Amino acid sequence: MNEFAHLVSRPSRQIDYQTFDNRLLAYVLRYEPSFLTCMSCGGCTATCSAGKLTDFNIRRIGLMLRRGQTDKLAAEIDKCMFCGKCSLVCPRDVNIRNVVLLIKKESTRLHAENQKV
Amino acid sequence: MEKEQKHVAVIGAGIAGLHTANLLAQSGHKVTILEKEKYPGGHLNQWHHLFPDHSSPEWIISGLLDEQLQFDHLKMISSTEITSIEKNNGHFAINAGNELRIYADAVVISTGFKLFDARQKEEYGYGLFKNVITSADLEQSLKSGQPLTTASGKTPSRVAFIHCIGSRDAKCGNTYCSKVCCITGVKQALEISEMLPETEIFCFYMDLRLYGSKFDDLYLQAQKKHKIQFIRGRLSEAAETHDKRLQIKAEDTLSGRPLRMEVDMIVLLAGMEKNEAHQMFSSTKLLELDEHGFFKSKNIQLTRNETTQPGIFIAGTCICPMSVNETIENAGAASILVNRYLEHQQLTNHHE
Amino acid sequence: MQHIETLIKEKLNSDIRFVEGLNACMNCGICTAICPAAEFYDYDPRTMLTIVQSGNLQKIRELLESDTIWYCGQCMSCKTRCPRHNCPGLVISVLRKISQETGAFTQSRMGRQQYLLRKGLGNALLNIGYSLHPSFIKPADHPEQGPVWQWIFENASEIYKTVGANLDEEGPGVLRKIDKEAMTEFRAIFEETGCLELFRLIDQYSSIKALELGITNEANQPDMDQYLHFIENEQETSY
Amino acid sequence: MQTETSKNWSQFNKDIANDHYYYLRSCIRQNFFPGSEVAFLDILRNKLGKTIYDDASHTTCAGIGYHCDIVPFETIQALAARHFSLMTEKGLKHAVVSCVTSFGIYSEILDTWNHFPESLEKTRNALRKSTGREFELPENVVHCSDIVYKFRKEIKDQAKHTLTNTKTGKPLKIVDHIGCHYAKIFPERGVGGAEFPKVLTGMITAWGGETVDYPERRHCCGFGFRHYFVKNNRSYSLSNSKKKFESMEPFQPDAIVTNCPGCNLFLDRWQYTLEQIERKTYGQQGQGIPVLTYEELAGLVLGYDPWKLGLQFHQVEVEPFLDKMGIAYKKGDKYKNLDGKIIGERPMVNELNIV
Amino acid sequence: MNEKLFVIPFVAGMALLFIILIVKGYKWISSLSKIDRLRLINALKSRRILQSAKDIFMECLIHRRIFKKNMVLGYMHMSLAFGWFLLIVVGHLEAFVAEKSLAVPFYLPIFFRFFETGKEFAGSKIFAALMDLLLLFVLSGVVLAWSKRFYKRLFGMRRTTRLQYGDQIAMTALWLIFPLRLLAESATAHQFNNGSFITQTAGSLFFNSNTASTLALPLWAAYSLALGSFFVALPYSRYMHIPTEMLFIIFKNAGIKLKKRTNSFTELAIYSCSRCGICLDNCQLNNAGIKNTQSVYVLKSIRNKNIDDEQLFNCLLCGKCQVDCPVGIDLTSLRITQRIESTLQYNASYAYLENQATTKAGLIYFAGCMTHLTPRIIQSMQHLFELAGEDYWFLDKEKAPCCGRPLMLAGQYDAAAKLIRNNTTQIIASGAKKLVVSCPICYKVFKEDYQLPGVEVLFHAEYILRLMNAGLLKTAPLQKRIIYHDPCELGRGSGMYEIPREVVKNSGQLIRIKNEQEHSLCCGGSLGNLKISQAERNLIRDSAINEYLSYQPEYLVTACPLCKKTFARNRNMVVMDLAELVLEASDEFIKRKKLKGNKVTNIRELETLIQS
Repeated sequence: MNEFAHLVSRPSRQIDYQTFDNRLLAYVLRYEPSFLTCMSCGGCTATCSAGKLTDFNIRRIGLMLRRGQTDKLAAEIDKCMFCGKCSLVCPRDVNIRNVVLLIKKESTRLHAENQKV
Repeated sequence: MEKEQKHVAVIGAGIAGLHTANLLAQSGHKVTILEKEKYPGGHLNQWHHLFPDHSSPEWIISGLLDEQLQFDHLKMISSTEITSIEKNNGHFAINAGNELRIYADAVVISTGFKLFDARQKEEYGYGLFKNVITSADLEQSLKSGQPLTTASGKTPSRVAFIHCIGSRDAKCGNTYCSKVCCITGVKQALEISEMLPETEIFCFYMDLRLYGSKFDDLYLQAQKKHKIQFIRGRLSEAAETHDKRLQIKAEDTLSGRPLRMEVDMIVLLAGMEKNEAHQMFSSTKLLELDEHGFFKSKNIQLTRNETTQPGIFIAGTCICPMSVNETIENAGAASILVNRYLEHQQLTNHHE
Repeated sequence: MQHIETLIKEKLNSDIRFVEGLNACMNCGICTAICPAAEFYDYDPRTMLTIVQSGNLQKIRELLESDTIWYCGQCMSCKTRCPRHNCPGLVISVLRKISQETGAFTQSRMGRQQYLLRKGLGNALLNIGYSLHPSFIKPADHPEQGPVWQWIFENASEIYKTVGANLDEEGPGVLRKIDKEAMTEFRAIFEETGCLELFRLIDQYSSIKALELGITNEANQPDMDQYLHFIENEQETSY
Repeated sequence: MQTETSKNWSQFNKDIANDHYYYLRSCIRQNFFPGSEVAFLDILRNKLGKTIYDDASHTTCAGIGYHCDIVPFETIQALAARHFSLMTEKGLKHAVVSCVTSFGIYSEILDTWNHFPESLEKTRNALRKSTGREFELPENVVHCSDIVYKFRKEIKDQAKHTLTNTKTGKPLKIVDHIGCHYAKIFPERGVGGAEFPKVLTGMITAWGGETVDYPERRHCCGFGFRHYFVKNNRSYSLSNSKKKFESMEPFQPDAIVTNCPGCNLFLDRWQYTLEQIERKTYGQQGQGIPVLTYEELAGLVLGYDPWKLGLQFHQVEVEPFLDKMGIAYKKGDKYKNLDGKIIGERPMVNELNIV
Repeated sequence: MNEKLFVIPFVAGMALLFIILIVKGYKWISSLSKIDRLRLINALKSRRILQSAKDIFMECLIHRRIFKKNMVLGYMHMSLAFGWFLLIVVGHLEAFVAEKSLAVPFYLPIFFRFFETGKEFAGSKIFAALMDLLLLFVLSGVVLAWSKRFYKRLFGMRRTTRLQYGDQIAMTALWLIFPLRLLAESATAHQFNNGSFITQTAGSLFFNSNTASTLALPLWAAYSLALGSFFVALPYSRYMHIPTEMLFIIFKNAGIKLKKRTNSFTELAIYSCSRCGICLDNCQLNNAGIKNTQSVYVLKSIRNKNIDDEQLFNCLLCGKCQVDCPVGIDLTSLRITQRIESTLQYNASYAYLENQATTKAGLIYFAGCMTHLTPRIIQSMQHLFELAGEDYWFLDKEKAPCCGRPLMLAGQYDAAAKLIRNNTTQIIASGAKKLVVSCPICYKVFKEDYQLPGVEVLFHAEYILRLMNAGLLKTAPLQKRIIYHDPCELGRGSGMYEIPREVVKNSGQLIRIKNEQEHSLCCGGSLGNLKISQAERNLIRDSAINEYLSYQPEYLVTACPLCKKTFARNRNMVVMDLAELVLEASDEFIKRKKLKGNKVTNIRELETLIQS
């Protein structure tokens, strides 16, 4: 038995701008620059159909994307029902539905790429 | 009846003082402006561009000074600091350095604000780390026309603007909002981005208080065109790394996670504070100050420019933090109240 | 249900540390930014404070029953920076106390550990008047202490002498034995100021929890040794 | 607990009594760095000529129990009151605290009594009822390091060694770790405030060393009280110390000097643990970074024997640092008892520093 | 040297083309699913083959659909296709008659004038005249085609498709074939006098005896080369649609449909596109300056295998393009199929939908996500249900699962199936007999993709009309000029045009407009488009609004919450949903009754009043 088994360095929850993987973000911004203007008002989350049923938070997904927390993001985005209410209420006219589509597209590709490696 | 010429002393030749003085002179009053510095213009002399139109403040100062030339009865005494003011029979005796003593029927105080000393926020390392500068320092740098560089002469690849320095902070005793720093930050971020398009810019804010007309347009432009990123969270500390960059820590409150970042430069958006000059007025019990040390208005809604002492008026940022255009408006309002006061005084004297 | 929440409210408002620790939070996140626990646990002092500030007793109750309040490492770094003079760390102390007084602590893994601390640290205090004694730091439980400690542990009486300590002896000095009179006063203070009452509550709620978990002996009584073993080995689900 | 902090703490000097102290010991320092407390008293009495009363009757402040939440605030107030009562008995007014946690506890209690006089009254009653004791409030409560800081020049005047690398002639690079409860709660109670406390850096520079400011300098060692005492939580403690080591590593410090006994313990032991589980060392040439208490540092400067100071209690080998300082010591004496015999079955081998 | 060899380019090209066509045709047929193959065999055996033959004649040769769209364009296509077809047919007849045999070399009818230089045969003059006439017919088409390149407005088109490499070769060849034929025949005619009114005249105009004899063979060779080039280039150009379309019509008439995955029928549909570009002008994305994502380009990209999401998902899926498609390709389905292919790897997880409470009720109202953004529609619907005394359950009142259609529009059919399954369980469990929806997006999916035995799916217009017919809802037509805007998903999507119009007529004065019913405009808000920006949507919306404004309506009534929301953002018009209009008309009814001296304060009183 490893006597040090209980002693491991814990993973950091900190968003570290020195290390974050911005591939997904860059992809989304390339095809949907309107995402740049998000001001995290939460209007999307407030109206979200999926958000009314579960703790799905589309605003936070946008933030996860902007902060490079792509690990949990791919699974989280799967709860989206694509109804499009978010885009309709967005005060900055961010095409959120396309942001979701782009996340799905690129994270699927990245996942496949990681599988290959 | 022949109108008797009254004498008004205006203390402080910033834009509030200059504008009030001009308007009073135009109304026919004799006006003396007292300025402690060598040149008029106040803080604006150090400023490069104004928000929201990026115009240069020089034209405002020179415009106000040009206007002065048409009034023979307006006089400015610079390099003169007030030592005390006494009130006698409704008139004021103002004592300044150099044995100067001026008598006036009314006094307008337009002594402005003091820029918050960012060294007080030790955790941000201003005065300690060379790449931590204030918004005022940045403005000077922009005014110099030289490209912005880090202390070691490199083009910064990442710059962070930190909002609310010395504002909304009980730790330094200023619990109020300085109001203009948010938009200053956005304006300066835009200017840096224009100058250094490759530079990544972040703004750490608590609330973006972009209250003015066209302010939000700048915000949108900053996001859309310049890809400036806004992170909602107050900076907790800055520290110098081994390669002389700065490590900063904040919470990205919107995602509820602590955040760490290395930047090449930090710009602290220093707020506005009460001027030390205020103490002189309150210690002699001549005027009352509000809880933040600014001059107290007789009525904050109706007569913002009247103090608790009849005959002494206030204009501009000695009342509270204000933007340039608000200051000008405020100075206009002050001159109206002074006029009304002097007219009333004339009538009373006449009846007597 | 209602009763517990009213009790929580009373206890919160009567604790001066709560009054000191929470003025008005404006959600700036300066505390979380610097919080060592926020980095390594799913913990956010700002959110915790917002919940407490909301006054929503049901949510506060959930907090008392959760791991959340036990993550704080009590470094009080939050106190240094808060622009509103709040101290989330101090509020945590209050919440932890209430959690123990209401039994809510047994509802979370980290909370249940209080029984471990009460037994180990609590008994140490009552027995010797110190929080620690070299004999308590058994190398088997403390691999991180390394071989030097193993050497010290095994040869304590000799080694402490080399630096002039007074290990377990009468009179003043390092690690002296605290005399009887002092210990009597010490324990009397613990009784008088409610510490022993707190110990009793921790014991009582923990045995209820043991019963609830079916950790019992042949007589169907809670088996507290086994319970201790259970909470000692209870693993974090994920992080 | 509100403190007006609209000043530059680095310019601020706290009030430290000049003489006639009452000594309050630290649980962790006694257990793990006993030589430091012995040395502190010796320096005060024999090098600085001060009087300090070492009372057999005082107990733990129960601060660890308080921060582990099993000891109520009322209890530690009464325990503190008892210590003040003992001090009053001896006619002393200046408490000197060996432990940073205790120092934080006393500061918090005094501040509470100041802001909430009813709590002082309650404590008086509790103490009276349980022990029949009365007490007076102390005039001055400081941490032991404050005293050493105050007399750093006097110590320098008697120095046998300076903090310079005798081989290169350059100042030794020393990292200071203050301990959270020294000034984070009450910046005005720490020398130089919370952000850039001067209590240790003042000593280091006065004795010829160079201080190192690294990004995570202010970060907690990770003790966390319950996070160390409960075995399953210990990785929290480890992770925080690791964060500090990683941050200080590029600066290649010669030593870490700590203010708080707990921090000293963790910064020492976690280096060993990380070497064991991650095969990573943070010091120079694959060695650990020696971790010293400020008393030990003062003792070395004053020419005390390293093994009398208790440097053999450290897991991370201190010899490289002693060598740099040019201190002559006998390697073999490290493991010897008062009679000059090797303690234990085999001489201690420090596994960390075997390259 | 045998001068006959000049036919080689034609013969070789023709042979190559046939081989390619046979190979492709075999591939397309053989890769059909078993059922589809059976369908095809049945169709070939049954009378449906006659229908197909008729369709092929009408569409491939006459180009009926194009005629309907634009006469000149129709004529151009017809003259080229039908004219050439007749040239071949009549040319063969001529050859058969001349040779008195059916076994003539297959190149002979093509180069008849060259080979038969002096032979008199029965009706040779008539044949020559007929062939000249037909050549003139075709040439008129060629001239039009040339001019279309330079002056497209003549053909009612604002835009034509851009050409690819293969297209350019084939088109150049095609444009040269008939002028060359004219020149070659004219030269021969001048030499041998075997032409008729065109060729003979042109011969004497262009040639003297010298030039005619030296230029004849090169011109015939050039003609053969042009033909050969055209045939070789054809499979790699849009002209592939000529053979493919015939097969496509047969397949379609056999009942073969586009599937959720691409198959040979998809490919057939893609190859059948002639890139005529008619779909381009119908597309409202033009109003937003989006010029490269229209159906014709998407089909081209699919064929070239370089389709990307930016093109694929930038479409309103309004269905306007396919209304006028001369080939009748189901362009919307084709694009959705492609979207399905593009999103096949995506995951979806709606575990959170499980274990929701159901309520027993006779009728279910499902507002849908979009209606939740237009609370006045919900309010109106609830009012209507109360009026009708319905025992109803508002399924998505608090917790709102989506109907699944938006996911389908985004290509994610598997994910949509999960939502459909969840909602189906809920609906069935409630025991409801009727499901009323107020959103056409929901309506389409409930109607087409849900299996809801015993549950009647009603769009609110249908439901309202029933209430009106049953006398449960009394309205007095408002003195308002009303334009009814057909929502895409309801009109072109579900074929419901008249029912909402009936409702409008009962509630006000319906103005008929040019672009309505299947030609109706899209509001621009469509969920089908995932790429378009709001600013672009506004341009589309405004162009529709401007058209409507020219009729000076007072109300713009629609039957879709998304259309309403989209139009309402332009503040120049009062926009309302059918349900809101009906309630206003109902109030009007009450008001009028009241004016007659009766006091009505609630529905019950109104009912008594009506009964009395």
